[in-house]
Amino acid sequence: MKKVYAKEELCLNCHLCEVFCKTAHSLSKDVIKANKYEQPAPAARVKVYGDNKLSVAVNCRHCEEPKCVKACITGAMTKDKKTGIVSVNEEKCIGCMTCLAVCPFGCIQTGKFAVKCDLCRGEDEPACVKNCPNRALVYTDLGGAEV
Amino acid sequence: MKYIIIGASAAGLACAEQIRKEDAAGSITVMTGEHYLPYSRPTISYYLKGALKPSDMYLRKPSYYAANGIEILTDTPAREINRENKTVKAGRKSYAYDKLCICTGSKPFIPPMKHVEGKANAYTFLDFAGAKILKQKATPNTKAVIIGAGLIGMKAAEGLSKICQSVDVVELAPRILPSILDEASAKKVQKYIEEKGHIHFHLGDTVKEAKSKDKRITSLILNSGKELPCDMLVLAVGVRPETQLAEQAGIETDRGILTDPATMRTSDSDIYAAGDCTVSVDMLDGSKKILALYPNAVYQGTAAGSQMAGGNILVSGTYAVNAIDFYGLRICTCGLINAQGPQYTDKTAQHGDRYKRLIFENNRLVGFVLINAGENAGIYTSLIENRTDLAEIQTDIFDTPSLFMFEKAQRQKRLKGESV
Amino acid sequence: MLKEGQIRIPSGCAIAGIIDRKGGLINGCEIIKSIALMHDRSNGLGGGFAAYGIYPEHKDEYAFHIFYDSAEAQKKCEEFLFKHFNVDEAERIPTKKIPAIKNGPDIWRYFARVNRVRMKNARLDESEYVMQCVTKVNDAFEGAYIFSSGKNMGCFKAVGYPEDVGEFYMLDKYDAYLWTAHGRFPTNTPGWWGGAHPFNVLDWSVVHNGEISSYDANRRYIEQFGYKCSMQTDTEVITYLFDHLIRHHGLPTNVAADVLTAPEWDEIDRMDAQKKEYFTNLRAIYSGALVNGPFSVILGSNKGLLAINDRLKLRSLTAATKGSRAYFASEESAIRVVCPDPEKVWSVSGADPVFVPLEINEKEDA
Amino acid sequence: MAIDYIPRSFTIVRDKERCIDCGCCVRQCSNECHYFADDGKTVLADSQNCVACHRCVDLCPTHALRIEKYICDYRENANWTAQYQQEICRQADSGGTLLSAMGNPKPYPIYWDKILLNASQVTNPSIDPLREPMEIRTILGRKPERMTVEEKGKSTIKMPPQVVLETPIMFSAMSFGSISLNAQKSLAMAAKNLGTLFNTGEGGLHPDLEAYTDHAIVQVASGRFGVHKEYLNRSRYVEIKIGQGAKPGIGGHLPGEKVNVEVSNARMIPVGSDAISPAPHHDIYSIEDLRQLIWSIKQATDNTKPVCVKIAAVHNVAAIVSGCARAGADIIAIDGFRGGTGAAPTRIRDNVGIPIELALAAADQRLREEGIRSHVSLVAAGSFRCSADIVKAIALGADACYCASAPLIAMGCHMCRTCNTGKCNWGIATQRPELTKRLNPDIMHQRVENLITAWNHEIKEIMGGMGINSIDSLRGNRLMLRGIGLSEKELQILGIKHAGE
Repeated sequence: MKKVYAKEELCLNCHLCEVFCKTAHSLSKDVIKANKYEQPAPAARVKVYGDNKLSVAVNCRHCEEPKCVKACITGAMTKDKKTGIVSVNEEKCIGCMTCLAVCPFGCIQTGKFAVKCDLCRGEDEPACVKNCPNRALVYTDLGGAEV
Repeated sequence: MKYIIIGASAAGLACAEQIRKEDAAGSITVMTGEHYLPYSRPTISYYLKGALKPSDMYLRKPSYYAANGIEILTDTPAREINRENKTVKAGRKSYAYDKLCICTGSKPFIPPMKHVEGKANAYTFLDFAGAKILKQKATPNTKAVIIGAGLIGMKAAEGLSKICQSVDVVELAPRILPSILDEASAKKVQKYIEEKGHIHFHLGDTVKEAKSKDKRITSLILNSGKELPCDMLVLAVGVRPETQLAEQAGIETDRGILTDPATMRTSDSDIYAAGDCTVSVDMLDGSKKILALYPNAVYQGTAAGSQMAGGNILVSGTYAVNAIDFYGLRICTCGLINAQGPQYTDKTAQHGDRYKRLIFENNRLVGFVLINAGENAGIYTSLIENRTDLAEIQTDIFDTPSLFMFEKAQRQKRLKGESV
Repeated sequence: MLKEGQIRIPSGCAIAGIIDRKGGLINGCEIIKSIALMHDRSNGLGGGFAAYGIYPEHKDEYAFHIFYDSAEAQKKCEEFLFKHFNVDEAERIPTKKIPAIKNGPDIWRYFARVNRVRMKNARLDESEYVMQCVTKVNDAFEGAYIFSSGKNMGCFKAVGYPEDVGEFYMLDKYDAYLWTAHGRFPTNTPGWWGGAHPFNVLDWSVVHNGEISSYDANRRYIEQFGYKCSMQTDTEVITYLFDHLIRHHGLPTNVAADVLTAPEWDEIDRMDAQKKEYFTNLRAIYSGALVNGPFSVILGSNKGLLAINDRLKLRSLTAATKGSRAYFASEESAIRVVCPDPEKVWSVSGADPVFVPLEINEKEDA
Repeated sequence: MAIDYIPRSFTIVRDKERCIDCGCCVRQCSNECHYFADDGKTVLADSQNCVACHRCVDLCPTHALRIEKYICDYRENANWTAQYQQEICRQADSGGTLLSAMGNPKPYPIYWDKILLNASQVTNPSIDPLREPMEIRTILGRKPERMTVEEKGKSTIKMPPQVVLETPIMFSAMSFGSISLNAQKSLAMAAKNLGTLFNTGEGGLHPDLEAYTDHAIVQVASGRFGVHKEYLNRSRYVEIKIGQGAKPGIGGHLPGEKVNVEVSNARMIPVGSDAISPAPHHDIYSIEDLRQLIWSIKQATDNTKPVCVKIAAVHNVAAIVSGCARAGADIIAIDGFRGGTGAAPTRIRDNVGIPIELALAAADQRLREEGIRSHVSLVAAGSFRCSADIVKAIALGADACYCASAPLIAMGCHMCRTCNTGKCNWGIATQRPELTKRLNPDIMHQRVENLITAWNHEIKEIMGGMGINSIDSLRGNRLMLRGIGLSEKELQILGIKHAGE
């Protein structure tokens, strides 16, 4: 399946991926409303770590054998057989964050429900990849070899 | 092949699904004494406090089981396992099996208390049915008393506090959530809960006897002599593995059903066991323990199912990991939290309402307790599970864990999503 | 208004040419008939002919055709001519008064041999010596214009329609083995006898139809080698290019034609190695000599007749053969009027020039 | 605190309603103009160091930022302009020569803008570039006097080495050191894909560019940085840098901070040492020395590569060009005074040298008068801003054009003219790893290719309009040009008529 891969040597620590992820997962889909006025504030599913010298944007790896799906106590976290996307059903999720406690990559963030990347529900290009100014995030199915 | 699974919760469902994945033809029958299709037990407290609709509690859509050829027999408690002719008696019928898996989970442990047995308003809080009764019975002016300040007791207290004005919790140990919190963190959480949930704690105390009137408890006399008026009593002292069926069938047990920690096979080669009813081996210190936790049940169920269907999935390593929240206060714990012994050291970092306690064994992380400081806790968990030598960690262990903890090669592996 | 030669005059035209490879003689009236048919392609402000093999008795002498505007212009020019050449004969070119051709200059012709002594101390070879003398007269002597200076050939041109010019010079009295003709359609000039085609250098004569957009690039290229483009016409620069490539650089005529009408690079890239190297070197060395923009040209010389068309074939030029004769014209009809049943008729293609050698002169050169 | 005599040049204007305080500008500005307030949430700006490089403006996700000129008036004085006063203050502060970057910004006449192009109307037809092949292939190198053939179709000439370009546009010299490796790699990749050449400048050849040596012009400058036999051979042709348009007559100065390990390896000089290329080549004190250097380079490359000599456009440029041609240079590059530079003394950049248009016209005419124009290739450099400039240069007589500033702008440069500070926010004129990574060659080489491909299309369209379908017929074709608002003298030097004639 196509996944998002981060190339740390190209990441500029600009955090635009976070801004546009929030926008893509907001109600208004407007970059200003989503990031400034909308309540409850939408959450970014990608997070940038590091500083100007070295940084990288981390979002869900959509693992083949997802630990978070196994650990989810309500069955809200599932991996779609066809698309391979691991996503959370926001109604069923009770926000206990057990998934967060087992994800070895730190791709899940705390919120009213588990905040994690859903690859923009199979858009042709996730918002973070589309808005990365330096192609530090690529959306390919090369298994990260090309990374 | 005919597969029978006793118990339809986390372990039972995981086992059934794994069998189906590896054996498309075999007939799979899952028996449960409960009235409901497989549902998530930990969510009953969210149901009790009205945060979750019943329909959202089910683990799979009803149509799922037929679609995947898994037969669920509700209201069918297994009565007896006949190992000679490999059959299970339930109700008036007996079901033959080639491979059997016992996933009977745990049962409430009720300590000896005078005049509590059989009282109409003494309840347990383990399953959906129990939660439904509490929800029906509880009214704003019900005086609720919960015995036990463990995970279940505290969750029951939180739920009831949304309905009843007066909620009292009685706990033998000197602090709440003794199994997952230490002295300092327990005090902080207790103070927080008392503010948020108007719950009264009676620590280091227990119920000596109960006064009752025509089969209903009216008040409780504690060891300390205090008397608590009580219309509803919830027994949440603890749980024990449900091993009654296994013991009758002569399968080895020691507090829980004994199994091979990797294949989950019991002393009978055609019988497996998984979940809360088994005894696990804690990979962190090798000791045998009851690790009644949802993720472990799923791993064990999956391994048992695979072995039963001739597959080769094993349980890699079992340890405790827990994430729970009370009134928005998030607690996340993992590993040996109350480990004693010279080789264990621990350090705590606290600022404002963030509390982070890390437990080390020589140069390895073996446990943590995080309160409102759970960001990327899973990375700590992976350090524990992979027994990572902390010398390799590039950043300060107390910083929020990130992939920058690992040097470049390791980091690249994780960025590429290779399993770690 | 600027006189011709001081300004570049864009013009369309008609061209025609007939050659008998075996040297058989063709009477003037045939070429006149051919060019006359294309009357509408010119506007009466210029017409002319070139004829090869018309002075067999003066085969080894230079036949100078000169226009004089005044007597003293003639005096000064003849003075220069007699000094640099040994002139055997001098006479007015016989012409017939016809209403269509009005108030032209006085037209004389001289048969002369090079003054060897002067030529030696000028340290030039014969062709260069003759060319420099002609250029000197045409540039320096006001009112005198040498419009033909080849051996055993001559140009006959004037302001008027070509068929009238032919009648004016009584070309039906001449027989030649190679004829070229031209009808001019210049814009913004009242017409000037000297400006009519063909344009002549030594025994080259060029008639041209079209407008080359690479004119200034070609001009500034050729002027590097001593040529002076005084007429500012396409014909002049094309003639000098041929003269330079063939005489100075000794290239065969058809190779010179390749320089001017080189094929496109994507064609060259597809050729075999040897051809590819040939054309790549050609275009690299002579990039300034590439001629661009629509044109069709007929080049006469004692070696034969060369017909070339621009690379994109934007101007018409038809060719035909019958027996030892070859016909060329801007329109097929102008060929059929003089040769109703040609054996082969085809349209000259862009980057593929047609060269019809004169076998009689070939024996001499070989 | 000493008095700050020089007011800031720009003001950063933040639209509070649009700004979402995401801090992207804070992290991106290498001049640290943006910063978080104490609450760590709201973003503020101190415009003192702003150089209007627009990094923050372009990356701001909500386009909340704008840069405007900071008007701080001085009493009006046509002679003592604000700029001269401020430059005096700066020198009063530093006591050193003023350094600045990019080409001559002074409002001297720009002749490209005063030359108009011809088009065919009725007498000769335009050529339709969609139907006919439009040829812009350019062949550089020394051409023999004449062609020799055995017969039609069989060449017997022994051709000196030629360089075939698929476009008359090449990338001018920008050394690894003044610009980042990523920037140079992007140009190298673009050059390869476009079928043209990039120029290593006097910074030597970085090993990472090994795959692009067939498209590399390697420079031999007065500092001889990184020059050795393989370097000369791993190239498409060798360029001897006598002068540079932005700083005629002087050498170059790459500050030590920029000479990191990589730069020192490529230049074969110690890390951290200032890379100073001396004013003259210390082995060329007259034209015949140049001939010897040309021969020795040809020997080192056993005559497989043309040798180019690059000179700055100065007063007797026509004679210099003729001298170089006769000294054996196969290609001669003339760099006008608007040519860019990473760092050059302001006074020299602003006052020394002449415009490329006049230099090119004079040199082309002189070579033709001497009958040797067709033997050598002439390359013009010194600020081409669009394809029309290129067409005009070729019509004036250039074989090809060197472009540098334009591709840089395609890669993000905003002409803030502070390359000498080494803090280029776009990752071009800097060696700092956190800045150079901002220029991703995989993205930027495509932008440069797009630019040159676009210019090629425009050149073909303009040529078509003139009825020309091969660039050979445009070269030196000055009838295609007309001057407008030019003096008689300027028209005469440019060799073109005035519009309307």
